[in-house]
Amino acid sequence: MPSMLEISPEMIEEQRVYADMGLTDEEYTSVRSILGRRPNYTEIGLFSVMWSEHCSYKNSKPLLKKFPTEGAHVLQGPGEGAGIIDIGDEQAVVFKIESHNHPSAVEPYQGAATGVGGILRDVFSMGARPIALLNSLRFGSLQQPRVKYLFEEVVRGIAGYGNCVGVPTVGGEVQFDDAYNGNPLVNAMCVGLIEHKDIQKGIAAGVGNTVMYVGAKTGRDGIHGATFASEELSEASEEKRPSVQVGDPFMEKLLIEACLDVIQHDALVGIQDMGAAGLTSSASEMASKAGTGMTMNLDLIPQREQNMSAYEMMLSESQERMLLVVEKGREDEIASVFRKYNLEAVAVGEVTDNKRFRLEHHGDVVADVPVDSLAEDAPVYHQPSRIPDYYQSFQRMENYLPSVTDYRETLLDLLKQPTIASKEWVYDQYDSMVQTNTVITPGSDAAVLRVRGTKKALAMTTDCNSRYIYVDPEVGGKIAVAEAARNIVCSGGRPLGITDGLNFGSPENPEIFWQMEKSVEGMSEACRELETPVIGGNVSLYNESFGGKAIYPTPVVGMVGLIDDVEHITTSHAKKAGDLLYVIGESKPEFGGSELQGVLEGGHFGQAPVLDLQTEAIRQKQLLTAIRSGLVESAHDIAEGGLSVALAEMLFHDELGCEVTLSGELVSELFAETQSRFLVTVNPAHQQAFEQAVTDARAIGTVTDDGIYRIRQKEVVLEEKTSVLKEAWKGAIACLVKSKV
Amino acid sequence: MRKVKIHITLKEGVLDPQGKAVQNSLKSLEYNNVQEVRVGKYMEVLVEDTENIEAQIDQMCDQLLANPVIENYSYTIEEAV
Amino acid sequence: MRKVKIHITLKEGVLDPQGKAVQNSLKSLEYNNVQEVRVGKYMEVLVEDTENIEAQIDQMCDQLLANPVIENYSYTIEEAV
Amino acid sequence: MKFAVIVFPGSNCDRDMYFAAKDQLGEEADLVWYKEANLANYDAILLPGGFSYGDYLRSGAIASTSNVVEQIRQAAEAGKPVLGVCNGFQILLEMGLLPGAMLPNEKLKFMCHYETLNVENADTIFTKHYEQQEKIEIPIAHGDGNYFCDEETLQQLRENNQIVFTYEENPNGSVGNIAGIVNEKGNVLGMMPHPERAVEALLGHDDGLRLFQSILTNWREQHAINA
Ligand SMILES: Nc1ncnc2c1ncn2[C@@H]1O[C@H](COP(=O)(O)OP(=O)(O)O)[C@@H](O)[C@H]1O
Ligand SMILES: [Mg+2]
Repeated sequence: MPSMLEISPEMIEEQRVYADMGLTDEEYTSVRSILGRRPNYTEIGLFSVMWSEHCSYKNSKPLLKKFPTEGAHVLQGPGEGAGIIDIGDEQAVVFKIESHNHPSAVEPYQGAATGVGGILRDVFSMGARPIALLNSLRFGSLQQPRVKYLFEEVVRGIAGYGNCVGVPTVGGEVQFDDAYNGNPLVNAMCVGLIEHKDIQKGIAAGVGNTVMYVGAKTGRDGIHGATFASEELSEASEEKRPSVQVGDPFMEKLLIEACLDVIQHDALVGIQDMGAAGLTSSASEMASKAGTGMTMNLDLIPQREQNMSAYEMMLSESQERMLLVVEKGREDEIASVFRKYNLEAVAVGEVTDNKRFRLEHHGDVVADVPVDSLAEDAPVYHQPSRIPDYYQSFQRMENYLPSVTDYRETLLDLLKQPTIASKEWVYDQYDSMVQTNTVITPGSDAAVLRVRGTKKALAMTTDCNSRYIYVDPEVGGKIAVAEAARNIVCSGGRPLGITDGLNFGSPENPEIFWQMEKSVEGMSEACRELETPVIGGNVSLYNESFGGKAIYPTPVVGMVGLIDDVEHITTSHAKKAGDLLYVIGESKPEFGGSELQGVLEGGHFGQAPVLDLQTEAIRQKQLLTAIRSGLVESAHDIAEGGLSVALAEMLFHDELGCEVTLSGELVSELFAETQSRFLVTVNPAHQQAFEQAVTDARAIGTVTDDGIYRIRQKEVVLEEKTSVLKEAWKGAIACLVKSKV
Repeated sequence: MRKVKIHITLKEGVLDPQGKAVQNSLKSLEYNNVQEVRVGKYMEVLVEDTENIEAQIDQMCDQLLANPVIENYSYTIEEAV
Repeated sequence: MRKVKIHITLKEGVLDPQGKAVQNSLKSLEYNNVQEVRVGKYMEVLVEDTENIEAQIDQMCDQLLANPVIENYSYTIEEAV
Repeated sequence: MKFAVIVFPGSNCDRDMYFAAKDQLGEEADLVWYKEANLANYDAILLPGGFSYGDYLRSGAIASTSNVVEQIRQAAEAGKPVLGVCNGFQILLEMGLLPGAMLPNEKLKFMCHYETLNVENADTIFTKHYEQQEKIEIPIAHGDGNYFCDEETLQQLRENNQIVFTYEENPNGSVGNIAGIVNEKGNVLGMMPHPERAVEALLGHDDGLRLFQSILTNWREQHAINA
């Protein structure tokens, strides 16, 4: 990277140096007119990262406005490190999801690990103790050696970081599809718990107050990470590899404890993590939010490497760093809190009243720009959108009906699909129990953690079936939210709100922008109907691999729900023989985007299943009421693979059997992915009460203890030992990972 | 038979949390003259001799043993005893 | 200033799961002439020169860097550049 | 009875251990930061799991050279119960209070799930409340839990009944299926599985609670004798 001294403002303009940093000619001109002069190298660097998509949301802002963000219990909506929702008793839950797709594509272990580190800092910088991690992953086909490598290393990286910091990783999802062959998705979610009185803000208030830097020293790592994350992957991004950061979870653990101590200190004014665009974004955002300015002396920044330039320091994305604003004169009180943990807190600057962002280095002023211009004045683009041809042709297609002859073979095939197969290979590598609050460990519909010292518990999940989003973004967007809510409800929880991770290709492609638009509209509608406001999220665009093939549009939903009493906690596995099996909702011949379509046709097309949000809401409410009244032994949503798969999954835990009789057209009954459906077991003693409580429930049979999975339509149409089905399901991923290519 | 001794080290500028932790620990044990610690890997690989052994070892390192994004490697090839 | 290069290897007879795993991966990548892999640590320690530097390094290794139950160590001391 | 839970930089099961002693066992307990430790007034020392010093170099190695270990050694010599779980076990090995060393899991993966343990010696101060050869459910969560010692040491461990817990099915490759061992004197126990994670039925199992109860019962008996 050439140093600032070598490149003059004139050269930046003449040689369009800003273009290499990701700024357009118009954007450069607008910076120039904001400053009333040509920006120098450091200054244009500041603008380039702050105006990148990753920091400014310049392409997605108009869409994010569509999300409903308010609700009676929302204490903090989008805007801070993470959103916050009240859970009563002066307590609140804090959560947020974040992507680390680009770094993970290049260096999967560190990319995934630092993704976890970053989302943790978003949560504890709010003053919350991180109590759980989840992750939402997408990979290509495990037949490919590179994909295998990415999959193994991403999981190892998530484990390496999360296990070390002592925050349990309790859930998530993994989907495999060729659409992600060149571009995996790694989204990490963190959930924290906080007392209302401890809620912090990332503000630089109080003119004259001191800006302090804590944590790891600044190195040259991750320079231009934010811009990197805002570009398409290309041969050239291979060369940007040195910018991948290395994480130090040990340092993070010390930071968590020290920051949770320091928030109790009344000399602390504001605190924010240094995430994307490092020191630049944390410092300028803190000042901008407070309506102040800031001046920093870069000579004082703790540095890991020799001769770092101002540009390098300001753009570095070294991990495990925090920025604090503290009352003037009380710096040492704060520093001593950190000293206990062998951490250094260093005064590096001051809050000013002139709304300017001013940096000194080696006695020179190396940047002096209006702070709001960095944090607030990024351009906003209203990208053109166009309905893709594929979608129009899907809409014109006749309803796709698969032909299945051997139900048993088909079920076995489905259970072995890596997207459906047991994810134990993944979650066994995660410490899911540390902090001893995890009531439901990975493997059920949602993870459940009790809130120590209360009767309450929190249910949490991540969901997004991107095949539906691809086939029909609006319906798919609704389904993603509804499915997350189903998982929460099945666990006995009332959905509180969501965080969203919008992973798409290039917004400059009108067809992709249309996918973004439609899926956000679908999600918004579902959020309104299900009363789950969006309290925060993340946008990751330009997810395109070599050759410009975009991923499936993948707007991931992270949802948290409240369980009022641990007594209501319900799992998805059937409990005992003799219990009655109910299906809530009728199946329809809906196979567009289904798992079965993928297995039979090697791709997805046609129309997505219909989702009626009112029906969804009623069924969810009724089921939750039944669960809370103690009428339900186990509950599971019907998702990929339809009823046959959901039923098998229910029986696996204790290798129970079932005796089920289905009427109607069998392929649909068994494999259709018709929405808003649940599978439930009920103790016969509660039969009547349950049937009154849940109007759309239909009895289909009973749980048995002979370990045989049996389905009849008069005659037996599908029969197999549960253990055989389980074997196929349980071993599939490990088998694919181990197999030679 | 040859014994290949491979050294894998972190590239310059790449954070080495492990080295740092060891360094701090040595400091607290009062080895005050320790200036820096970097931790890498050392492998001994026993291979049957083939033509182009160097090319093969290079390939092994690039493909599996070292992570070119953050690591460098070097090796020596000796007669195995 | 001296650069001390320390090699820490597993004792003979101690199982080396990491070495085994690397060996298996190399096999599956069809490096069929690989007979054995052992994985150890390699450290570069930069120290200011003192008297008895060897005694000091020995002590560091015994006290912290190597675990005598499972590991051996050896080192060379070079002039640091 | 008063328990000290030693907190090293990077410990992360310290609170879990504290809650087990305080809330589930119902005795006094303190979280004791390694730099500020004064262990004289405690009746038992608990070394929790986690990643002290990031598990850099070798798990437990760096912690085993910190100042507080002298006090832990003294407590052990004075006959106080010392329990090291997971990283705590690794620290005890690195300190030399227990024989052997820890290697990475055979499959090189971190693993977290319940394991069935066999109680091989129900006659220690940590296992009084178990039956000999009882099978108990306790979770593991580790990457370096592959216990190693030479033949001779293994022989000694067997002869002296120092093997307290074994795995019903060996998850990590450890010698002799060893999950936990005591010192010769019987007052220092190191184990990889986490008893403090299995003290409440709500979270799955409570087989671990009896380990803490055993320590308490023993202490009470001792006190009755002394008094
Ligand atoms: N990446 C992951 N990390 C942790 N747990 C996971 C991951 N992927 C799946 N799981 C867990 O496996 C179980 C099944 O996941 P999934 O099939 O996605 O369930 P559902 O379809 O009900 O959302 C859930 O408990 C989930 O939390
Ligand atoms: Mg589910």
